[in-house]
Amino acid sequence: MALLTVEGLTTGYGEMEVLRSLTLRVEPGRIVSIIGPNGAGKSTAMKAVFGLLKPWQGSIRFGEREIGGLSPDRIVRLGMCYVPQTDNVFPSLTVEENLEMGAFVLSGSTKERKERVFDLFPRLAERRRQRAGKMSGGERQMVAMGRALMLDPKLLLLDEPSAGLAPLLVDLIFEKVRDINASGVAVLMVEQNARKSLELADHAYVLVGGSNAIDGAGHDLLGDPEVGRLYLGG
Amino acid sequence: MGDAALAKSLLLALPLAFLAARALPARVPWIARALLGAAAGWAVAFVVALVVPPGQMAYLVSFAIVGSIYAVLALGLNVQWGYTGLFNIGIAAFFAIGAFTSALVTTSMPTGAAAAFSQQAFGLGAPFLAGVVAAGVAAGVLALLVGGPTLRLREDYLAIATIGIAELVRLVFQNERWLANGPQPLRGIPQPLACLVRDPGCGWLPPPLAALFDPLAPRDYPYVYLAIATLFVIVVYLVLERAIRSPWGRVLRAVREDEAAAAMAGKDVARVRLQAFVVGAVIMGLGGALYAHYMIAIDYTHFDALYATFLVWVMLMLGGSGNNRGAILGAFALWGVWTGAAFLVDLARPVLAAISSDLPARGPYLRLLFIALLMLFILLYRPKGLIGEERFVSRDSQGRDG
Amino acid sequence: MARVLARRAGGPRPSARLRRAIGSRTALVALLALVLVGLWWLAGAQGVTGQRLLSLAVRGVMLGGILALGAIGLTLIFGVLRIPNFAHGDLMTWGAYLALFGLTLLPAGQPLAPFSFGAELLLLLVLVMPLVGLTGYLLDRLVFRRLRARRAPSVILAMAALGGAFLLRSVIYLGWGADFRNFYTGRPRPAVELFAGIRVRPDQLFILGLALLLIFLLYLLLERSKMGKAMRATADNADLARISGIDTEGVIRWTWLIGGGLAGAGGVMFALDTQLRPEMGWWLMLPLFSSVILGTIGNAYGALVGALIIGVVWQTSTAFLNPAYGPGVAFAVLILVLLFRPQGIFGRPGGA
Amino acid sequence: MERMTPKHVDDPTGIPADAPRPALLRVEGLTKSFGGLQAVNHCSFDVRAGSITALIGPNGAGKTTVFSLISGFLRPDRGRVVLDGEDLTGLLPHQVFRRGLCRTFQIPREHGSMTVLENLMLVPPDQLGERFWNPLLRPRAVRAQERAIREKALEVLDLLTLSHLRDEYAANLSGGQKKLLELARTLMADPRIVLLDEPAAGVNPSLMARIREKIVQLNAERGITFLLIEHDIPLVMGLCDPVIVLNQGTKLAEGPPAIVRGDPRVLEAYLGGQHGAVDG
Repeated sequence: MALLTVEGLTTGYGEMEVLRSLTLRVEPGRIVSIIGPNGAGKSTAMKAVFGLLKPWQGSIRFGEREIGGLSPDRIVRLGMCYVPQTDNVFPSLTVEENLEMGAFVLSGSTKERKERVFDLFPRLAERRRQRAGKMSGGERQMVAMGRALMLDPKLLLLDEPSAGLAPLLVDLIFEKVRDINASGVAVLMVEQNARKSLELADHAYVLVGGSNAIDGAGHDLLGDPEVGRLYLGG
Repeated sequence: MGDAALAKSLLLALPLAFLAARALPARVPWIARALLGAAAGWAVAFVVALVVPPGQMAYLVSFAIVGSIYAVLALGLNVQWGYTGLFNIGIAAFFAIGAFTSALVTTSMPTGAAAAFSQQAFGLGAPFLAGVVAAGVAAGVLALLVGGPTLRLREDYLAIATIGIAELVRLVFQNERWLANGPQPLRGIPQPLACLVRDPGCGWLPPPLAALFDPLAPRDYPYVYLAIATLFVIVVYLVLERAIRSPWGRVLRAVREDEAAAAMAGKDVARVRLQAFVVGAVIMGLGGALYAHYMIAIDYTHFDALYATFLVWVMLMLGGSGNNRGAILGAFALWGVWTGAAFLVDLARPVLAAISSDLPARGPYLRLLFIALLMLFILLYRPKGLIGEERFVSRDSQGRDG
Repeated sequence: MARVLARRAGGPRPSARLRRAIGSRTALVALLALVLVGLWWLAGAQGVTGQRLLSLAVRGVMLGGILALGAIGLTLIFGVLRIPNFAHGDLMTWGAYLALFGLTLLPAGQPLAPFSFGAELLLLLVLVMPLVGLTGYLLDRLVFRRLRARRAPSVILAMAALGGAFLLRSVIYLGWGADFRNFYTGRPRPAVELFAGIRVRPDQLFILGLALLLIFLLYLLLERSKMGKAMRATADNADLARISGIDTEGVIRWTWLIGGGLAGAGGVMFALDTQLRPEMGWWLMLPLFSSVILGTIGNAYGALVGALIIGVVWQTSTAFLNPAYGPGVAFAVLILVLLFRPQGIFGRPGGA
Repeated sequence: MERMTPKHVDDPTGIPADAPRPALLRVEGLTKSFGGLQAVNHCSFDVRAGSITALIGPNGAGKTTVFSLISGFLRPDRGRVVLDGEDLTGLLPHQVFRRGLCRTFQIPREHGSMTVLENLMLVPPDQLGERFWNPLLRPRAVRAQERAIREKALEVLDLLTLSHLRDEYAANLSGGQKKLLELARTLMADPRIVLLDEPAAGVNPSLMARIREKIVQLNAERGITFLLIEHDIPLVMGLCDPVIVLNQGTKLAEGPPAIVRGDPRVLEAYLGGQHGAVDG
């Protein structure tokens, strides 16, 4: 059974319709990538799934449960965490405190969970007492992912994790996404960097104008000239 | 008796005539509106002056004078907040500076025995109008000084800076004896046109007119001042209406609505805001002058945040910010509530006494409680006030050709 | 964008380098130091002894402690809830009058020598702090929460706070009248020599000690407790806090309880040092806001530093200036800060 | 309607229309960073007078930042903006506007509680009535000017087929209508160059066709130069020439649409994010 099922989702901002009957599925333990040209509605899709936008039509099911219209803090408790594209750390808190905030809904010690995140991101372990605001873009991205992992989510939503990073760091972040997935967490990500994310993804959707254009296994899409056409028209 | 009523009614007729003329439809030629308005206003005034007992009449007149002063302040605040979105909570500063400036300009230096008790920095003995002009200028200069550094910053900073300047102005007038007699009242502020009620009469008036005012006694002076105060309100209102309905007002509202878009329409946002702040402050300064010459003696306690700032805010919000008629309506309505509440507090005296023996003496503070609750109520449930902003503000932007 | 514009608008601009130099933290601190030295020089020129100046500086630190109690709460509420809380000064007054009310109920005990107050005031302090905090929270529930739900801009929140301030004051007027009051009447409060001829009242030492203790407790809370960290997180980025599952309602409640509680303690302390007047909180607001802006809005430790600076400048100025001008001196410092570095000592450039 | 006549249609140099025209807007080495993030990096390009130039590129390429730097909303760390030989660097938005450069915003910014007509009448520069005392002292002159401005606003509304909405509050317009209103406002200023930030975003296809048609018409009839950011690639390809591709805050490629589309570096930039730009 699919972990996340989105069917016929239509939504937008104010009266501006951005998504038109979007459909997607995420199976447990998989990496699913959403790519597409600018303004296709990729980030909006993420926000809608995570309850930051109310769906106008269609359904969003997480496991068995319909989550369309639930608020983000309820969705977090169901086991879905979200890493926004920008402003995704608390700059005046230390790395360790950022992680603790990710586990706010839990009571009791978070030490064990923190250690697990530090195992995944050794670089953060070295800087655990440093304020997140003083860190580089790549490190911040790791802090943000680590914070989202503190709740042991079943599904992790990543909004353009590679945005604004230098090429070497992009590779590193994608490697981390692979590691996270290997630990059993399903990942749904929106990516600007189509090529890299297709290499990584089990399955990918190409969004154009707010609806799915094509989808398929990541490697299949990688060689598909249609993808390029969708980006640059023609 | 009838003669006095005639003179009084002439003085009372001004605001009523204005209201009547305004009430007539716009397609009537203005000259006809003026004449009809004057006739109707005077007729009503005459009946009122004859019918209402003198005691109640005196009360009504003083109510209307203070209401008019508040209306001027509310109009000034409306330029700043209603049209431009500037959060000034230091109205008291501009009000006080206007009042003291006009007082200093129009009084004479105390001499002889009085000099021992009363000090002031200067006293020019200038006429009332010179005091009014000086009051406006002083308040405007103060606004430039405060607005210059703060208006370009985030909006809450202006609020803090205006609280600060109000505090500072009050402190200076409280503590600097040499300036305006410090904690003691500055006395002897002249009453304009007082000759109308005095015995020799005004020398410059043509004799038939002077004869008309002859029956007035000095205790009837408030009628004269009411005419002056309402004239102030009318002039300020007309000037502001014209300015607000012109491109100037359009720019103010554009800045209030969206700064960035106004800048991209080529408007110098910083300058526009400073202008609106200064114009509003000048009007508050005029209100101060009007207050000083009514009170005759003023001191720093008259300009505390409650009376000189908070009430004005509630008045504007009650009437409807962004609407000059709302500002005037709100001023009179709230002043009515404020004074009316005094009667209610008197009625409630036995109940208060039953609760605690101290309470009856503190009854007047119930009004403050009520006004504060009213303000929160308006903010929560009726942010537009009694009458909201008009749909078509610019004169020439209506759909129909006008 | 509007903020960017607001900051950028304004007459001819000096070169970028000069602007950065003028607006730097070092420049601001140097300027404040210059102000202080100037004050001392002025005082010296008027024949004030060094000893007296030193005494004033010590008293300034004490006053700064009281101001800090108010300023820290104000800056927390500003930072976490985005409310410029113009009712904060009146919350302080409210605390003082609640303590006064308690004193009339409790039997007057012996003063705890060398202090002028008895143990009952300490007990009342512990009771008053949560009560003032609850008052603030009640105001939030009844007023600010509805405005937040409507996404009201900060100016509207400020206006509501102003309404709240006058509401509180009217209750105080009704309950106690407009006269000056004292916690204890007729008790002598002699100053004692501390060292090197510096004279202070024992009460003032107590006040400073208490302020430091409360600030230390606050430090522990903010740095160590989960709720304290959540408060800092919410101040940093309220949206991210919400999507991380942080209980924002709890954060709001605690911010008011702590901010209001500190204000209550500050009010009691200020009243102990001087006297009670219904307007005292309103007059304190200017020094409070000056401290907050000087120390960068939202920064609790900045507010402490700001409050100490304002306290010392205020007290030192009394050497040659009418003491009544204290709030005016705070205002002058505020204007200097706004002119040169509106984001305060600890702000990032362009963060105002 | 002397003000309505285009000022820059005829090239004073007398160069034939099909010869390459000089740059109207020149951006030289523009650089801007936000707290360590290099948003715009030594970005240089020219916009020819009379052209409809597109600025495209993947998300985060710095397109909107470039707009803000040109129009004075941001101050560049380094580099220059030159309009027709005049240095605009460091001017404030209203000063840039006065030199004939208008911009629109990605998310339309209208004066919501003013009517559509008022929104337009606001724009013309040097209005007599904008000085506080003129409406009082020179009411006739102010009214005469207001009438002229009103006429002009009505014409612009007519041109952009917004006339039926003139008395509507701007806040009540649909997203697409607001986009049109933004375009209309720029026309009230008789601009030499208009910067449009995503004119097609959130606009329904039929309205988009109209916006596009108007851009072509204004360009042809009034000689207004357009520089536009757009994500709708088919629209860009059909409307604009040349197309400038931005990636990582700097110019990656420039040329006629067909050439740019065939450029492997451009496809790489879109598909491969940053990687395509390395040493590009």
